[in-house]
Amino acid sequence: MRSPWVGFVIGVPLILAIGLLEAWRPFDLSLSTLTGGFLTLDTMIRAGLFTIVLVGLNLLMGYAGQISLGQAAFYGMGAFFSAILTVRARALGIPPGLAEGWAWPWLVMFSGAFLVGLLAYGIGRPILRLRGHYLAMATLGLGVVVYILLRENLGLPHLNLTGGFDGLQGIPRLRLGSLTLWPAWRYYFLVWLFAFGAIALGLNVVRSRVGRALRAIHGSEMAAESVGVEVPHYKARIFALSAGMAALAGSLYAHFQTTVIPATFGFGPSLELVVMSAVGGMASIWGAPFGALTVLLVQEVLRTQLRRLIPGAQGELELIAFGAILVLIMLFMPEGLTVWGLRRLRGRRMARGTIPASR
Amino acid sequence: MVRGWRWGERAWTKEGAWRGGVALAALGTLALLVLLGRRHGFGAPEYLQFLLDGLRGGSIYALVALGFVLVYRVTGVINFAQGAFVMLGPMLTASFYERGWPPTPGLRLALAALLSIGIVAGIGVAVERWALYPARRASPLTRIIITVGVYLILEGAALLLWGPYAKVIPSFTTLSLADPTLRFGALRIKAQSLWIWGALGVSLLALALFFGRTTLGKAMRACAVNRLAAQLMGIRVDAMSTLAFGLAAALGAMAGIVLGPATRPTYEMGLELGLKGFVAAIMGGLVSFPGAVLGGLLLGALENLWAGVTVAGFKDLFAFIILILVLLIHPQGFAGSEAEVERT
Amino acid sequence: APTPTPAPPAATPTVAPAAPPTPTPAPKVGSPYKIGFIASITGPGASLGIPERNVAQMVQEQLKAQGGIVGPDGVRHEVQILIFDDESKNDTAASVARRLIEQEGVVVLVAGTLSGPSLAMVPIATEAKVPMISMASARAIIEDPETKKMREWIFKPVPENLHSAQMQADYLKAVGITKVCHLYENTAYGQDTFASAQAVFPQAGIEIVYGDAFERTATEFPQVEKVKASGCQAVVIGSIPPASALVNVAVRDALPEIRIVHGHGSCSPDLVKNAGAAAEGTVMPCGKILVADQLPDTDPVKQLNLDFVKAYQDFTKGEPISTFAGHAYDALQWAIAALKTLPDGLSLAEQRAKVREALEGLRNLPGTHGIFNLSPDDHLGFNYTDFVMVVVKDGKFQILPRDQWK
Amino acid sequence: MVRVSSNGTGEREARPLLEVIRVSKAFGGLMALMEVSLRVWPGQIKGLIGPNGAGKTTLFNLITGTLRPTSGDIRFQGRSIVGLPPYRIAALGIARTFQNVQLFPGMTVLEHVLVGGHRHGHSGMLEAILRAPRMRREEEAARARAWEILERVGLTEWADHPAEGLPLGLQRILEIARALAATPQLLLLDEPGAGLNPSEKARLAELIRQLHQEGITILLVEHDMSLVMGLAEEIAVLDYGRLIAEGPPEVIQRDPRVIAAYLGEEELPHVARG
Amino acid sequence: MSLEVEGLEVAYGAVKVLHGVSLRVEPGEIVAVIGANGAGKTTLLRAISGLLRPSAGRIRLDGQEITGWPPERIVALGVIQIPERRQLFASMSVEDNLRLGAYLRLRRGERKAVEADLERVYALFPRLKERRRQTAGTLSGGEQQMLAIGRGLMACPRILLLDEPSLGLAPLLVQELFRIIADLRRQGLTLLLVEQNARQALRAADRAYVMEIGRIVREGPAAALLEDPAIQAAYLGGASPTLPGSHPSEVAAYARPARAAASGDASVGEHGDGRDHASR
Ligand SMILES: Nc1ncnc2c1ncn2[C@@H]1O[C@H](COP(=O)(O)OP(=O)(O)OP(=O)(O)O)[C@@H](O)[C@H]1O
Ligand SMILES: Nc1ncnc2c1ncn2[C@@H]1O[C@H](COP(=O)(O)OP(=O)(O)OP(=O)(O)O)[C@@H](O)[C@H]1O
Ligand SMILES: [Mg+2]
Ligand SMILES: [Mg+2]
Repeated sequence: MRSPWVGFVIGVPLILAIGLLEAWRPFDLSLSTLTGGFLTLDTMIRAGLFTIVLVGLNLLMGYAGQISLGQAAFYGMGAFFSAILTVRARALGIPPGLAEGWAWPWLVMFSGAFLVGLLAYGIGRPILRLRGHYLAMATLGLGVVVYILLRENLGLPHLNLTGGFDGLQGIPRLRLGSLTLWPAWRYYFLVWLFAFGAIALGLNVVRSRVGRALRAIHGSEMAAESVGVEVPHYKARIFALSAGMAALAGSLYAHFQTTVIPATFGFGPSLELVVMSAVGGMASIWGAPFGALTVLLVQEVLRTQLRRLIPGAQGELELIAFGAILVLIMLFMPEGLTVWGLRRLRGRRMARGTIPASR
Repeated sequence: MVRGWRWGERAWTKEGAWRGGVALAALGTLALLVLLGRRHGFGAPEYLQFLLDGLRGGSIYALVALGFVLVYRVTGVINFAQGAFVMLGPMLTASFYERGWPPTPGLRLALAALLSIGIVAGIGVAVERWALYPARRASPLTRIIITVGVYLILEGAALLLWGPYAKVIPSFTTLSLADPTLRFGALRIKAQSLWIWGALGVSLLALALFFGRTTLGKAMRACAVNRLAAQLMGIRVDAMSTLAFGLAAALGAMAGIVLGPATRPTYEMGLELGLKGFVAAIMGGLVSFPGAVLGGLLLGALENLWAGVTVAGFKDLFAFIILILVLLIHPQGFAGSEAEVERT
Repeated sequence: APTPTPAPPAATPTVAPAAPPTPTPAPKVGSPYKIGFIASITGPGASLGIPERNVAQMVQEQLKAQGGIVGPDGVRHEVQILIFDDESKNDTAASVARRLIEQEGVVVLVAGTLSGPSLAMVPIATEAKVPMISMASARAIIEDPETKKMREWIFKPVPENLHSAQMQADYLKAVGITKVCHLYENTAYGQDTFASAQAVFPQAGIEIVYGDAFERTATEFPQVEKVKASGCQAVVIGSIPPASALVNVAVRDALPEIRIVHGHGSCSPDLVKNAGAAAEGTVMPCGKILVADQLPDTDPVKQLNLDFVKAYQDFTKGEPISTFAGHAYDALQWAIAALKTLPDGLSLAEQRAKVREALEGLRNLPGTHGIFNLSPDDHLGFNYTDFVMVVVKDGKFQILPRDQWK
Repeated sequence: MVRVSSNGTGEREARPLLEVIRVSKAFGGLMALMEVSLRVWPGQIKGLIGPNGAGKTTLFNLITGTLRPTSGDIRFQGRSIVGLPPYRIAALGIARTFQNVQLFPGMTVLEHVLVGGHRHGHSGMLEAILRAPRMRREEEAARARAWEILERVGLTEWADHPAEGLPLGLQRILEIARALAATPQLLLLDEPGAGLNPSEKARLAELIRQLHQEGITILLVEHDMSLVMGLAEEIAVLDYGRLIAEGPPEVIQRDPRVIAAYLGEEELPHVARG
Repeated sequence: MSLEVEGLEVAYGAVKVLHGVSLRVEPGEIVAVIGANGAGKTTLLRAISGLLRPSAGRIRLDGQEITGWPPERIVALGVIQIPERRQLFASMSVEDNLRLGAYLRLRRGERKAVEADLERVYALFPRLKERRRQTAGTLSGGEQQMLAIGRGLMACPRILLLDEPSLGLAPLLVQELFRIIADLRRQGLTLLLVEQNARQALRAADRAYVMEIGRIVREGPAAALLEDPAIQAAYLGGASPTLPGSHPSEVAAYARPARAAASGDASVGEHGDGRDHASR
């Protein structure tokens, strides 16, 4: 990858164009009419949110080689942190002057990301001593634990902070001064601003001393340590970074959806994140947006188009078809879309991105 | 010797203290369990009852875990589709049974079960041939994601075929919906539990003997440990992997079928059971059959104890905290003696 | 009050599928109306969502057979029901709802099998000013839990646990029970049954001496020991089959004599199918649809229910009827009733606003679960006495009239 | 009672760079090392030989912190390093190569060397994220150094090549390059000559000699006698976890115990000291 | 048993590594293949064992063509390879490793004979007997090499392909190894020996081939090659500045063409999947 920044040259204008189209709707055209109903702005916003999570996840899994099956938990922590501190601000005794100002949700969002990162660092130190499947299992457990805590009101039913199964509703839209970041196209710009920020950040990390150290850890912890790479620190730090990014995306999600419900952050969603990451290409930062978009798009297309092919087809067949497409993608592009695509583009086989089993 | 001792001390302050602390936490939790139970005035009979019930639930986790271990040992893949095999077994059995032929219920149930196990084994073989064999060169994670896709396909197919409603399998003992309860003083044991324990015992014994004692079993293990070397020994690696999937699928179906009368199978039962089975397998070190069984039983028993003495809503929370503790004390699972070793 | 349908009593406006197309002389044809229908066809909500989906398909066929609906100005409109699956996921629900509102231009949403996805769609419908009729039961769907005000755009024809708890309380009081245990499944539904019982029972002098949850997928029920230890006289179960059946069996097993009361979630033949003999003698408040054939002929919803059940079973080739099918049917009937009040030529936004108004104005509308009376302060309009208490006898549900409670 | 022979090397003024003091290591019931004491002096090339399974690699693992001794002490520059994590020990200036080559799959040759120089960088996560000027400066310097090292070991042409595609011999050279990038004071080489043909071994010997001249202290495990005997100033012999002999090559070669346990009666290679 | 390779071409992905290699091994003969790092020796052995599928050329065993056969069939004929880098079953015990070496024999029911051979291997390498229950992956490097050799012997080969068997062995054991090789040959075994320790290999062998960049460049009686000054200079340690391999950068340059893009499929052969029998 000579210059991964090429992606921005193509990506940024494209995203801008879509946003402007939605903002102005010239001749009543919209993204969805132009794409024959395949792609909606809603999907684009979700893709942006997932991109932020996936950049972190790719750094953690694709580069540092530490598998996380509980990433949705951090996403959920961010979302609930924002939700609780905005919806329940009064009950928590935050002065209304502060809580009702436009800056408050932003403050909550950033401090949430920071705190979640900090927490992840603390959890990461012991947990990241585990390797391979054991680590996967521990992170899965972590995810389930967080999900249950959210669902069960953090074990403090009388406070009813998280709203239990039903979650919290009525999260305010974000504002910048007097400008409300809504309708959707405004929020879309915000989300993709963050998404590109995350990508840039990810690319910076990857192409740095830190990024190299991470890949070395992936390849051989023993060899990495033997030249002075502080393996535990790096593992915990990248875990914290990815958790912080997930939390940030979670906050953005909360203000987008305006309701948060624990079920959105359980094991299934964590697994779905890993699937997106693998589909996009774990060992590449640009795999993040591609993975998110592809998976969301496949689902959307199935949802809207399958019934045209097979009359009366609904949920059940969508599930089967999605499973089949997932299997096919992994069979034909085992290293994910990005790596596969780059190979095609360059017309020759390039170095394998994935790391073969060490035996 | 002073130096040696000094070092020993340092070892204690680091690794030892860590492990000791974690072990202490585990003991504390156990004490807490007993303490909380006292609040309800529970005595030995209640605890015993929790334990017995828990061992039944745990046996199911253990049976599912055996399927995970089987596939992992031979192919190095964590097979998320295992849950689907567990679901398909009882769903198929119930629908064959509903057909009403042959009229003798006992024979009908046995035939239905056998047929279902056979079909599911066939599905397992097909899955390996069509979805995993072509990806044999891909990274383990890629293959794991393929099994996730397979799970979705199988679940979707079950939903399409049978709808969302629960099925019913009659108790093996009475061949009716009512499963007799054996009473020993205040203790109650469901007759179906005996079937479940029997199935678990037989499977464990068969697998442990097969993999521990027979050449073929060792050869199957060798495939996952070093594929290239296995080929050089003349082992038909691909056939072994197919065989493993077939066996694991049959095992999963069998687990689901003996569980059937104790629960009400639905198309989505695979997810939860798969997850718990996976946890049990990991607790046991992922390559050890006895370990997986121990993991399953422990998980089931503790989980049930916890649910018995405290708020049940936190049951899974407890299960997963136990899991994380086990992993932290014993990073390779508590039976992971045969775990992968790497050396300079 | 704009009573929706003209002539023959409102009871059977759109049911009879075989009814010949109305012989109105060549009415004008207006633009089609779209109803967005979102149910949990896959995922944990599937056992509720699939019957709902079936109803939507059935109603769509009926509407087609009738050639759509006729507005107050005599203009005929085709009605399209766009059916989508939310996979029992909140995000999918929200995304599909947005798509239906923005891309498909639906006039009204009939959306949400489970409370989670319903709640996720609430802000979207509200912001877009689209009336939405949910098929889930949580109070929070129509009422803002913070302000206790009705949500302007959201409706639901689904009785709440509060209602069934009132019925249960009546029953328990009548049979002289003062101490109960409450076991509920650990889902939004189950937790709500418990919260409702906690709110209602004490007022009737009934104490909940022990209450705890169990997992929907559990096979062992250690809670039973605590039931035994607590000394309660009856066990109230807040769950849905098959889980409710399994708990029923476990309780019966440990306590052969104790009285078992289910919530309305168990009102399905699945309870009997899954619990077998253990279900005998259990009682529960149910919607009338379950026992329509036993209702007295004077009951205003009897005929509607009988017709619906027959149509449903014809359509699905014999699927057992479930209360969830009834909810979907009611929700769609509300939507259709409201659509029928629209004059031709309105903009989409006007249509949506008008439908909302019409929904708030629905009075004395018979539905599968009773007679609904909506108002700006009540977007459900259900009276708990429209529930009937039923008892399982010889594997069948039987109405248990108040005078036979003992 | 530290028993370190300094036969033929005369009195030493400086303190030893590395001091292994009565170190034992048990694997379960098996004693892989028993009360082994060893000193490596600054600027020395010290050979460590012994039959297979004698405990040479184990000793390396103990020194670098990959394993912890069961008892005994290990001092580097007078300071005990037992119990330190491997990366801390590496930071003190001990680098190593591995008997079974340990590469980072998917990374190029140049990147391997850059990772080797990791400890000379100081920019952290935040600077990486922000691409701070300091990081960029560091990066440039690191690259320059890496190229220098590649040049020295003759791997420049392979710089952009994935390391796992290299033949075994070059992989071993690459491991040395990676270790060099950490600018160690003490370099532990575990059978660097294995899998090299004789002419490649000659080049290896040349490289090791150069490093020695630059003042790097080297502890060398090797089964190729012509290589060790030609390079080492002093040789220690392990057998079954015990130190059985220590001294200059000429002495070791004639030591009957060493011959019986290790060398055999094969004609001894001609030793050319350079 | 005789082995005949004719015009063999093998590629990793798009990169050809063997360019028409031909060689013969007569029954009861020891043939050595020597050559610089990366010449393609390992690739050749892998192709013979069926681990890699050649793109052209033939392999014949006792006149029977086996090109393109799956490895298990080739192994069943008695063609046993002791692979480079040992390739042990790292997480299994020493004894299990040895028994797996005799997998096909055990499947055939030769239990008694296998037990006897096990004892024979233990007699050859007493160290292995000491460590019979130890996990193979925790053995020392040399012990692992002994195990790899022992495992190969357990298969009761008819033709043995050895890929750098002396790697990591102590001098005493290297002598022992070559004694064993001579013994085996005396028992009528056919051997194809790839070695970096060219001097020893040439001494043990009857004939030898010299490989460079995927081609056979010399062949002849081993004794003659041993005396050849050019060979001596290049492969036996008498470094001379005019020959390839004498200076770091030259060796690199020398090996380069074969590899310039070879990395494409670097992981393929490593894991034994280079071959493609996806014919079903
Ligand atoms: N983790 C372990 N468990 C059990 N035994 C071990 C372990 N690691 C090493 N050993 C044993 O300790 C002994 C010393 O091994 P070591 O690797 O240090 O030998 P070595 O001198 O490097 O031999 P070689 O020259 O063959 O590489 C060996 O017999 C080995 O089998
Ligand atoms: N798995 C692989 N993928 C791609 N190229 C490979 C692979 N294995 C080997 N090569 C390349 O093929 C060529 C021949 O390699 P081979 O291993 O056969 O050489 P060799 O003669 O055995 O060398 P050595 O003496 O180092 O063992 C080399 O250029 C090597 O880089
Ligand atoms: Mg060693
Ligand atoms: Mg080789």
